[in-house]
Amino acid sequence: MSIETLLPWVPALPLIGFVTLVFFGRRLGGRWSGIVATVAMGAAFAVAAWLALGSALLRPGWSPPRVMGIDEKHVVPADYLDHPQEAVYHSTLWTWMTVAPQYDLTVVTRPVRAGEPVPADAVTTIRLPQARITHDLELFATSHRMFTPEQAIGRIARLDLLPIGPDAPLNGDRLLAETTLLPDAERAIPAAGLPERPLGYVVDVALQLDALSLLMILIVTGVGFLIHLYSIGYMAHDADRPRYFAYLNLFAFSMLTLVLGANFLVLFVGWELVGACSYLLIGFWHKDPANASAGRKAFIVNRIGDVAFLIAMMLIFTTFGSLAFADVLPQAADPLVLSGGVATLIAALLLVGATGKSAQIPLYVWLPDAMAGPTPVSALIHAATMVTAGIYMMARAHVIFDHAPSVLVAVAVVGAVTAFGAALIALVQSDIKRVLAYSTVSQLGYMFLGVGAGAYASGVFHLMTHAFFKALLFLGAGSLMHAMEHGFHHGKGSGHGAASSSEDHDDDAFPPGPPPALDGIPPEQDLRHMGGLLRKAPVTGWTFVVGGLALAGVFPLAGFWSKDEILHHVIGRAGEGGAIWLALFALGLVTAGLTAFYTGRLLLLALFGAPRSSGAAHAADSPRTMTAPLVVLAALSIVGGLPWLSGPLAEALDPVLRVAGHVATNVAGSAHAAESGPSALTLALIASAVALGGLALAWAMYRPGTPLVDPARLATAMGGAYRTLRGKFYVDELYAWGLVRPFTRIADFLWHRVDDGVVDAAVNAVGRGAVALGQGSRRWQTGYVRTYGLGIVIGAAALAAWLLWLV
Amino acid sequence: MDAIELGIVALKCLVIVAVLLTGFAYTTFLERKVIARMQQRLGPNRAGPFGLLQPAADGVKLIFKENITPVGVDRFVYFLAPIVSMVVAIMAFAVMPVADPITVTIGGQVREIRFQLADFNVALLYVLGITSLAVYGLVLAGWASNNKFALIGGLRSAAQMVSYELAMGVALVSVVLVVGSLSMNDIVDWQVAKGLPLIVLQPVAFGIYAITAIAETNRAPFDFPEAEQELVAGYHTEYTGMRFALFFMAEYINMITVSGLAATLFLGGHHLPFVERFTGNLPWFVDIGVFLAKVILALFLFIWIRATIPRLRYDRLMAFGWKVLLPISLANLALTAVVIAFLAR
Amino acid sequence: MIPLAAVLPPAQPLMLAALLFTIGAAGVLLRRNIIIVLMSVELMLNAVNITLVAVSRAMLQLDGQVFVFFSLTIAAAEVAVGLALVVALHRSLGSSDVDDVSSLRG
Amino acid sequence: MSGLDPAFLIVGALAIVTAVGMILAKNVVHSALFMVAHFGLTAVLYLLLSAPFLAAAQLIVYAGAIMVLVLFVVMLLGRQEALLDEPIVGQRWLALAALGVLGAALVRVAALGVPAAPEGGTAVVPPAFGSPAAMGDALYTQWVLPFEVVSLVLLVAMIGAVVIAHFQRRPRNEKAGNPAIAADATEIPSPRA
Repeated sequence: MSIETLLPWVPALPLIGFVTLVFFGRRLGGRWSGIVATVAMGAAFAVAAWLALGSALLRPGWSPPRVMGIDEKHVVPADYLDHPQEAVYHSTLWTWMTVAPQYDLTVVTRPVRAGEPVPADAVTTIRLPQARITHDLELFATSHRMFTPEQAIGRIARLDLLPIGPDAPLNGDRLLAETTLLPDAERAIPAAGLPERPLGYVVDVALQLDALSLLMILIVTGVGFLIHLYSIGYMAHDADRPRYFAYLNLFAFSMLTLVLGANFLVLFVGWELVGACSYLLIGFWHKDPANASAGRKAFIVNRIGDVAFLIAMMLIFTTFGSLAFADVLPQAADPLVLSGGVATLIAALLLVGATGKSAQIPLYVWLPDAMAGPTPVSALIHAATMVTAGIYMMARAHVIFDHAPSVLVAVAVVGAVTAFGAALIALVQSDIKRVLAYSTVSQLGYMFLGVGAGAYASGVFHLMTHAFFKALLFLGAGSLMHAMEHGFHHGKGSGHGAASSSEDHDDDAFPPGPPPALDGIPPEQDLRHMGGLLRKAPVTGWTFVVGGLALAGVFPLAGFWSKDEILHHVIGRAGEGGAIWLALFALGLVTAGLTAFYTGRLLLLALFGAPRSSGAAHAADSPRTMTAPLVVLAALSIVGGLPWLSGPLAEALDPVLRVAGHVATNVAGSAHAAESGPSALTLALIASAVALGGLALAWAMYRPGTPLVDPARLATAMGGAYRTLRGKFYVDELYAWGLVRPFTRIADFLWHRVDDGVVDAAVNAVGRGAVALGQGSRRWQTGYVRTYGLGIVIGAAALAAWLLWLV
Repeated sequence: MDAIELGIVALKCLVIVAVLLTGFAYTTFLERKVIARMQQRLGPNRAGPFGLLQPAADGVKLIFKENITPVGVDRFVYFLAPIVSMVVAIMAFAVMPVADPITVTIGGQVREIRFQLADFNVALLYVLGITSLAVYGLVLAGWASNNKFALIGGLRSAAQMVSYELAMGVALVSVVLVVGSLSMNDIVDWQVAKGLPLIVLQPVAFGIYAITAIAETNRAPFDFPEAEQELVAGYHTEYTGMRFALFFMAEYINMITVSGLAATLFLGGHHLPFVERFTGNLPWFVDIGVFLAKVILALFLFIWIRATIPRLRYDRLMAFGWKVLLPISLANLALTAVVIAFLAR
Repeated sequence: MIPLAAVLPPAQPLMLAALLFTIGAAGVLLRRNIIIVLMSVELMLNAVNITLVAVSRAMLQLDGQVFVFFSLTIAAAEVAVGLALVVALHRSLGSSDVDDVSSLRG
Repeated sequence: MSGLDPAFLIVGALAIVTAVGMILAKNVVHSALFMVAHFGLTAVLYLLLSAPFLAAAQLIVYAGAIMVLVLFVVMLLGRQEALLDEPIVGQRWLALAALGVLGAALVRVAALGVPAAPEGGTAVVPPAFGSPAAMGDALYTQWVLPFEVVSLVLLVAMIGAVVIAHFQRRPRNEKAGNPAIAADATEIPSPRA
């Protein structure tokens, strides 16, 4: 099977799982639902892996044949010609919509002398929307003189403009008139390649596989498969498992659609679908209103970003006349097509969209609340995959960003500030999932920083490693919570076995059952109730440690490499001369330290020391379906960042993410960074030192036994700062006061005054008017024939009188 | 149309009315005499020689008899009905030619005087139309009397006339088909020209006409409107004196009219078609005599039938009209049409 | 023939017909007895017939008279059906007032 | 040509009088009688307007058949009360006003007359104009199809009348298509209240 035919199966398999569960979930029961969903995901992963091997997209130094492009006649702009062609597989499922009518245009494809008959084999027919043809002809007419014929070949092809000789048979008079615009027309320019497919005005449901999307589907299907597997154990006691797994499969389908979409619209469909799935899964336990409202919050905040994304799409369409990546991105590389202002606007709007989905300032507030969902969901959606959609999208559309350096800076700033702020908040949270959530926000900020620095590959690299270790951490946290719950259950139960009773000497140290929730945090996920879990749940514990260290950026774990690379690029930009990059680098470095610190705090509080509740005291390791994914992910977190993996990866991504030469002055490539910044080794040492320093500080404060620095005293000493962090900078409250409350007021006003008072009143008035009209005119419908006859006579009399005397 | 012409027309009208009234009177006399003879009686023989003044005596009696107007009648209609009957009966006679026209010189002007009030090219239709109006007199009389017997009598007679009118009309159309004209003069002339009366060519039509004519005039055996045993005196139960006399007159004048029509249409009118082949055209007074003879012959037939045939049952009468006479007349018409079309080729 | 026929200007019969038509319409609109309404309709029809005959003569075209012939026939048919309806209505409603036939209920 | 022809004047005036009498008569039978008179006068009008065949047809069809039928039905239905009150508000006055305007307009239009014969020969009407022969010629040649259609319409109307008036709840004997038979089976009306 060819890659193109295989490609649709990647999203299709989870979709099949979803449909199956929707229709047969109840009958299958929870256990089989989980198995079906997991098998679907596993199959999808297998297909993805097969694609990875079969397509050889990731093979370094491999130059794919051109035939795999849009088609063999496709010619990329001159700038791209000196580089190996990027490898893209296209799979068009069906044409979604046709925006404009199209015309068959007969063109001459090779030079013909004026006056000579055009040979049949030199004529071909292509189909184009008329509006586009005229548009392009004008463009050509204005730009033609600017290029030598040799240059024009590329331009013509790119603009889909057709060299039309005077003898070329044409369909339609209008076109003939347009061709007169062409100077020198008899010098028919050889058409090296003309796209037969009408560009832009047809939106296809098409999938596109290149290195970037291949990487993404591997992450999504791979991590997704592990999390599905994990969910079988984690959700074992939930009655609603069919629904859960159906949602999970739907999410996988949506995310795969997002990353595989060959145009912005398909991407956007996936983008919306993952948002919807996120909403469904956050509110999975919707019987608790808090969960439901968390889901709503995520949805609404995401929606703000989506609107910006939508506007950006419209701008893209009006600018490029297409939404397909294959059309837009090559055009976007041309400064003639994409002027700075438009590029900035589009990029800025895309940035807003990305901040929504990827939980960046100012739209990050939904992510911590999203932890209301089941923990595997947090791992899959809110750590590993969905939240990275913003980074993916920016990497995908990087050509546009390349033209908007100011926006790139904004991306970097947003990323760095988010990373720093979120890390600060993570320092003081007691809820294990919240710590991880803010950590996710922070790490996503890192990725933004990388993207903002123009190091798209680094951002994507960090995306990958982060997916590994953050999924691991979330799953580990879930496993710990599972263990804690087991412990609470154990402590509460009075009739447990004598063997375990004799083992647990400190049985009486804690009251049985879960302690009351502090600050509204469920006790099983409250760090203050944990402690010493490494001993009770060793597999979970040790994998958690691996994940934590990877997050902290400890050599040689995955996090170290990717984070280091981002910092490397940032300082590289700083080397070009820009104080702001230096500041961003510093911020990144500090954030790295903070990350190490809160990670250490997390590990120490949860895993080490003495148990601080009956749950922790009686915790037990999770079943194998849950621990097995942990082990796999731990392994990935260890090896995922190693240079022998990251190097080829960057190389494979290069055709996709390479910055065009003529804008390279705006955006630093990795080569520049290596030259101007501190050496990689120096940087690695600095980063390692910072990470270790953070860990050491954590050790000092939260080590088992008496801390060197008492966190409580420190908190008291810091006072306001502590409370501010504890209150998450009061951003939620600020939003509630500054945005939500006015908004509710406006909504209230619109509801009570405008809707009830004006709209409803108008509608009611129309209704009443109709009734009154009916009541009034009812009188005329007497049923008396004579009255009708009278009507006729009056009409006839009026007509006769009018004709006779009034005209 | 000058004064003299008007005067002539007025005179004609007067003559027609006078003749018809006299004719009515002596028709009654004739009937009484004939029936009496048929019943082995003498009939009226006191007033005048052979009782010839009997009709005058009857007339005087009727005129001076008290007119009783019952309570509860619709007076307007009650008074109108006999007049309608009478007027309609007389009106039909307007198109009847009784002799060949003559030319006289009055005041230096040569004028043609026709023995006929008016000659339409639609004369036959006119006659049919007028006779169809005869229904009104009966119906209105029956209704206005506010008497159930009268009403049923009136309705019966009306239904009867309507039913038989149809067969009659179709039968007459056969004649028209043969002649090719609706004008009375044309029909008479045609018979003279061909030398044979239409009764020879259209015996079926004549038979139907004869039967329907009896029915139209409500004579026995179709005299249901005045079937004494069932309906007392039918529509004129409540009429007395002169008003009754008007109905009586109307009936007999109708008889004269249909007889005249029969004479004109079927018997050669005021001519003797076969005889005139040899004698040539007869003078006008002979014409009148010929016409009168034919009418009296027809009237005798009426009386004869009355004296001979018993009354039919009402439903049999209607069935006879619709199921026998009408189909026969239609068949006759069709046959005539086919023959004429065939001959015309 | 009747010599009057040759000298009658067409406007007079037309005006007469117009008046008769209006009278007929008045009967339709003002009277409530179904039969009288029916007769008024006939009156209107008749007025139109007069118009047709008058115009036919004025234009010396027989078509108008032919048309009147047809309209006579149709009038006969109409009256037959109309009276049948009157009888049926009178049986079901016990009245011959048009205003009693003002409801669409079967 | 000018001035009103006396015969037409008399007949027309009588026609109007009878028409008005028809719509004003309280008794339906009186109305019908007025109507009969009106139709008779119309026949005379036709004669005056060179349509002798139509005059006869008018007499036979309207006076001889239609009005007899109407009278039958009137008598069949029995007592007809004059309905003097006007249940529909404003009907009377609105109708009179509208009729006034309509009548005035129609008379105004009629007063314009019609254009004379295309050949210009207005004075002489050929004697055969409107005669049965001429009518027959027209009916059976030029108008033969409408003629047949009309005869079909009559047939349909006849059947329709029978079907409509022939209620099941009446005894078998009654056939409304033939009012004469029906008349016998009904209650006896009276002319007076």
